[in-house]
Amino acid sequence: MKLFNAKIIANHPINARYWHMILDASMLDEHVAPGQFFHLQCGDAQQNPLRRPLSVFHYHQASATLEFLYLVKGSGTQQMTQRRPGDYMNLIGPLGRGFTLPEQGALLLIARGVGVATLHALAREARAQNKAVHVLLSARTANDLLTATALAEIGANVYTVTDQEGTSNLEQVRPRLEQLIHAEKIGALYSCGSRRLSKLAQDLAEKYHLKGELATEAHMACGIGDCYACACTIRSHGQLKTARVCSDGPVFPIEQVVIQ
Amino acid sequence: MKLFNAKIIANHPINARYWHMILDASMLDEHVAPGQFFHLQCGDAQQNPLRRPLSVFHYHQASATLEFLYLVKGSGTQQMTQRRPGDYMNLIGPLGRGFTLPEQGALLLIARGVGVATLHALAREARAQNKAVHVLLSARTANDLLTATALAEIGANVYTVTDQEGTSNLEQVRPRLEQLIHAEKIGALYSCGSRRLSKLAQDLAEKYHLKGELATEAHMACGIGDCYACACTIRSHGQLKTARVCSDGPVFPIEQVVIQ
Amino acid sequence: MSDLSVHIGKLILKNPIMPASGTFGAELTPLLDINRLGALVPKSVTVSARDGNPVPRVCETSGSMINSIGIQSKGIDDYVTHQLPAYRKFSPPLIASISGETIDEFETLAARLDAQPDVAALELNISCPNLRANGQAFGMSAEATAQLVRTVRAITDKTVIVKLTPNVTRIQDIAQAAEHAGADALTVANTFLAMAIDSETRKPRIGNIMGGLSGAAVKPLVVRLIYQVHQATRLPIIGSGGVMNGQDAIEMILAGASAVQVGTATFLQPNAMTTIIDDIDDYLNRHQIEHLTDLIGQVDLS
Amino acid sequence: MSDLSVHIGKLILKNPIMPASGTFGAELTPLLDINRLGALVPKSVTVSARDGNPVPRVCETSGSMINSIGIQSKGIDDYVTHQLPAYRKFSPPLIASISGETIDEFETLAARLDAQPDVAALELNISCPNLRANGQAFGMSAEATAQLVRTVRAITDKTVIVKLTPNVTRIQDIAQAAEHAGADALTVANTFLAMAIDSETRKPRIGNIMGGLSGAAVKPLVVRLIYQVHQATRLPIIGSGGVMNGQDAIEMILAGASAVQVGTATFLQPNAMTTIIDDIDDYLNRHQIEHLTDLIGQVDLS
Ligand SMILES: Cc1cc2nc3c(=O)[nH]c(=O)nc-3n(C[C@H](O)[C@H](O)[C@H](O)COP(=O)(O)OP(=O)(O)OC[C@H]3O[C@@H](n4cnc5c(N)ncnc54)[C@H](O)[C@@H]3O)c2cc1C
Ligand SMILES: Cc1cc2nc3c(=O)[nH]c(=O)nc-3n(C[C@H](O)[C@H](O)[C@H](O)COP(=O)(O)OP(=O)(O)OC[C@H]3O[C@@H](n4cnc5c(N)ncnc54)[C@H](O)[C@@H]3O)c2cc1C
Ligand SMILES: Cc1cc2nc3c(=O)[nH]c(=O)nc-3n(C[C@H](O)[C@H](O)[C@H](O)COP(=O)(O)O)c2cc1C
Ligand SMILES: Cc1cc2nc3c(=O)[nH]c(=O)nc-3n(C[C@H](O)[C@H](O)[C@H](O)COP(=O)(O)O)c2cc1C
Ligand code: FES
Ligand code: FES
Repeated sequence: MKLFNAKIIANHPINARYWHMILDASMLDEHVAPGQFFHLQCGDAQQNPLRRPLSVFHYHQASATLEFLYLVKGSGTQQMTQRRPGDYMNLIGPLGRGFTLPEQGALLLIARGVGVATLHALAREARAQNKAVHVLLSARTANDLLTATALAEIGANVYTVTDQEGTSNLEQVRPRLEQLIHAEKIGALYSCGSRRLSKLAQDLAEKYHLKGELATEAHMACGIGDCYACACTIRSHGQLKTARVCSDGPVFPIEQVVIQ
Repeated sequence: MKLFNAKIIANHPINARYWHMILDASMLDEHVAPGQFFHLQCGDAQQNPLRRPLSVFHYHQASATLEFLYLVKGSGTQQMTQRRPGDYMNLIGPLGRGFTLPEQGALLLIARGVGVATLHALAREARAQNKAVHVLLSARTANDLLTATALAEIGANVYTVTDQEGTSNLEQVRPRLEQLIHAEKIGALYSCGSRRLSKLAQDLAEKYHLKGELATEAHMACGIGDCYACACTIRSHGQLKTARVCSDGPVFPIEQVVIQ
Repeated sequence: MSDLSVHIGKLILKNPIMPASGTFGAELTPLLDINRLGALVPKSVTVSARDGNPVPRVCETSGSMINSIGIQSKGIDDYVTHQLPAYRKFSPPLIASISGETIDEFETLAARLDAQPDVAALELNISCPNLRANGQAFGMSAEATAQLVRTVRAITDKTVIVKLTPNVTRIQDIAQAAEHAGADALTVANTFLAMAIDSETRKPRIGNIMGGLSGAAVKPLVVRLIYQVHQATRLPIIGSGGVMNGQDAIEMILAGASAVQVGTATFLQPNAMTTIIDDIDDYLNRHQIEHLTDLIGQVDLS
Repeated sequence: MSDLSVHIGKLILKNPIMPASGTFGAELTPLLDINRLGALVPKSVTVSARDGNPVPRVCETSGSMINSIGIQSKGIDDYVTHQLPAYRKFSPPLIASISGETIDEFETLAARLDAQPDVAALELNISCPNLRANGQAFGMSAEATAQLVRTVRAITDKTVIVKLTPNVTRIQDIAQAAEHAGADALTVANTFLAMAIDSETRKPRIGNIMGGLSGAAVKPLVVRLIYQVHQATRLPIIGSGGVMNGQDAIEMILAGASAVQVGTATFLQPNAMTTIIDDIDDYLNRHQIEHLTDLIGQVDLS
């Protein structure tokens, strides 16, 4: 974990709602795991006292580049879009606990919306280790199906469903996933970006006795475990207890997450 | 008086502390008198809820350009320096009461520091009407003697004094001004930018029975006469009363101003 | 076009947006379509002429400003003969803000203005932090508030609005005191007592040392106060403090305000109020809400 | 190098900058040189373990934030066995912030911590707006404050600092009650009770509906409170609320603070506190002031 400035190499929209930022991360001297995040200063210090957490979309150690894929939502991410190549972003990270790969078997990633930003790094890592990766991408519209091409290019099998086509409801998604689990030797399930899909992943992991992990979100202040802003409830050894998304998570074993 | 956006034509430093901004004022359809001011939105709406008043440095109706000369002082003027040609400034104006020229005789302008920004427009107007103009410019250093050359170019007689050279103290300035009053058929005195020099101008106007006007300053909120933030005390018909710098001033007859 | 009208006591306002006293005047005419406002609220008037406080009277703080005008007023005679007539050309109802140092002064002002047909309602400024030492005000005591409101109530049938101070431990108690004493509505709230010091000169940045804080920074405090008052009384509430845009106004209405005053925002954008009215109209259309009144107090606590 | 040291009760701090409780922890070690701080103030501890309030527990407002953590604490046993030891490796004195729902709980906590050599002083958090309904707190009543402080005073000779709430009509009364009951110093102040509503979802932006406002926006209110308390008592004051840079800290010291806490600024810049210490040092050098103590309360009212 480190506090540092990173020069912006690129920052551009990939569609109406999502942007992609590439930073020069040569200041970084630590391993960055998929599922970890950085805490970014997006705006003016006085106006925006809180940083914004963003998952690592891609970290390429050789070229020392760090990438984020972000949804333009409120004042923080809006201000990120104003930053130009050559400007600096102030970051803290890498933070939190990332994903772990299955010992064996293929990975089944279930992502909705910008949730794919988080799972993308995992897909890359798994492919780099030559593991089979299957990704179910869900989104509102075909336009919001992010990075499907990039995932296919690295050799992941991508399945897309959208609200627009009427293919994203649980009744259709569930059998599709079960079919994949049966046919593709799935060793672990991962999900991010949708409560509904996370719940489904949890059910399936339990039903098929699969390893699974969920990436969770919470509003954060410190991002490093000091303030308890990011509390969530987890189930551990049959007991409910409070954990911090920023430092105990954001990735938790799928059976521990209490989905409200 | 009007609320409008004006495109920035130029905005650059003229020395370490002062900047010059030129705006496209083609939106303006009113006469702008020397001594009047505009109320500018310098910064972000939420961060800087107050506008900043700046005197007209120069308004050129034919080319529809409006110029300001400004001292970089705090957050508002600092943010003005960030604006680039092509950006827009949001202005209210022209506001307040400006200077009036003497029926006859020459003008003696006594300015210190950025006070010359206000008197400059008056010098131009007087020269355009072919009146003789004498300007005593006082400043901390030779570098801060603003627009001396420009004033000379339009045919004003410029006399400079600085703290650095030790020529700006009242003991030296007073006889110089008295000598000018005697020698140059001065019809009116004008001052801006220094309490000390304004007091001196007031003394001289009284002593030599000259017309005189002072440009005053006050912290403002509305700028248009509604809020009474900019109160000052004036002496009128032997009585002290409260006036608003923004709408009753900022230029007052020299005998009316109560200099604290 | 949704129905933006709201009730404040006996008044029906065509929309909920009105100026905050002290930040508005007929001088805005060239910059703002005054006839579009829900109501007009001129600067507080006092019985006798007052000069106001030493300068500087305003300073800027982070996302806010401090003012200590100290009620500069030409007195009630001038108000009746010169100021009221200047507003006659506008159609929105006029709410006269009155301010005094004693209950007798409030009584005198209320009696004078009760007789003025141009005055639709009275707003009792019992909360100005700039009149007495250390920001003390009537509105800090439930008893003083009750006594003052009872006195004014006995004198006028016009709508009486009490402008509360936020600088109290329990605003609910003051609100209830005003309600029981006969107030028709409450303005929540006046400015917050504040102070700023220039670290270079070491001088207070306001001539009067302390002043009242207004602007965006105070909004979360005012939303809380509105919510608390709405829970404690049945009176219509006029929110005041930090409204810069339509979203802010909606936020106050959801918390329990029936109408909203705009002050500091007008200094930055003289036409802020009409922009806010447009924003509210857009919001209602977008959310398919026919009557603004359906939103009042409708914060979703589920 | 000027002398930045200040006294708070029996403590001598090498400089006036310390964290605000709830915004600091040993997790900052990689990002901040903790040994440079004047003191350490961990999160408030309670007698028993508490889970804290529903999420979202923080939201951002204009130049400020609202929090409603609700004192998430593992209880005093865990504090003594796990948390205090984690700070042992740092040199600055540790001020333990304690919080309770009854005076008995404060008594229990004070007794436990009085026995801990690692604890240099106690800060009594009698002002948390996130524990009881509607932001009620002990610190809103002078009597309750006096009783609580007397109880703790009877138990410990360690420096007792009372953290006041800003949500009162007259903070001077509470400050004097704490002083007479034996407090050694006052922290001015805790967060301001606040609320924000998302106009799109209509839901409160804090799970617990209301929370405490902190950050730049509250500074003008806190400077005023410090000034008022400084005039009303002789106790050293620790300013808290909205300090983002060295200038802000100097402003509070001029108003009457002997030391200054930094909270929200640390979330944005984890090393804000050391930057502020450097800023203060620069300021003293630039103004040729040898001892920081020469600035305390030196606002120029001439
Ligand atoms: C561990 C983690 C990883 C994330 N990774 C990504 C990512 O890779 N790409 C991406 O687009 N988004 C990601 N998010 C969500 C992202 O943090 C929010 O969309 C962002 O903070 C919104 O800020 P804003 O100012 O644009 O929106 P606003 O709604 O104006 O934000 C206001 C406040 O709410 C907080 N907030 C709002 N939405 C969220 C949210 N979903 N999660 C946490 N805090 C929120 C903000 O941080 C801020 O404090 C991640 C969140 C977490 C917790
Ligand atoms: C009628 C009038 C004409 C002026 N003309 C010029 C000009 O042509 N060129 C120029 O450089 N300056 C001029 N000034 C002064 C100029 O307005 C201030 O320097 C400027 O407002 C400072 O803003 P800031 O944010 O940089 O400084 P800050 O000190 O950060 O400002 C904080 C607040 O104090 C107010 N303030 C600070 N100094 C002054 C001041 N001297 N007068 C009024 N308000 C002040 C600001 O408007 C703002 O509200 C004029 C002032 C007045 C009243
Ligand atoms: C410059 C100024 C003058 C004010 N004068 C008065 C006044 O005379 N009477 C009054 O009741 N409130 C007065 N107020 C308070 C406002 O009416 C309003 O309640 C407050 O500013 C909060 O709203 P805002 O944040 O929208 O400005 C004044 C406020 C400002 C900024
Ligand atoms: C997230 C958060 C948690 C807090 N927790 C506590 C606490 O446990 N005990 C306490 O006395 N104050 C607590 N506070 C208040 C701070 O200590 C401090 O008084 C306040 O935030 C004002 O300072 P600031 O503006 O520098 O943040 C908390 C504040 C925040 C923002
Ligand atoms: S955000 Fe502070 S503990 Fe997680
Ligand atoms: S600034 Fe409002 S009256 Fe002059």
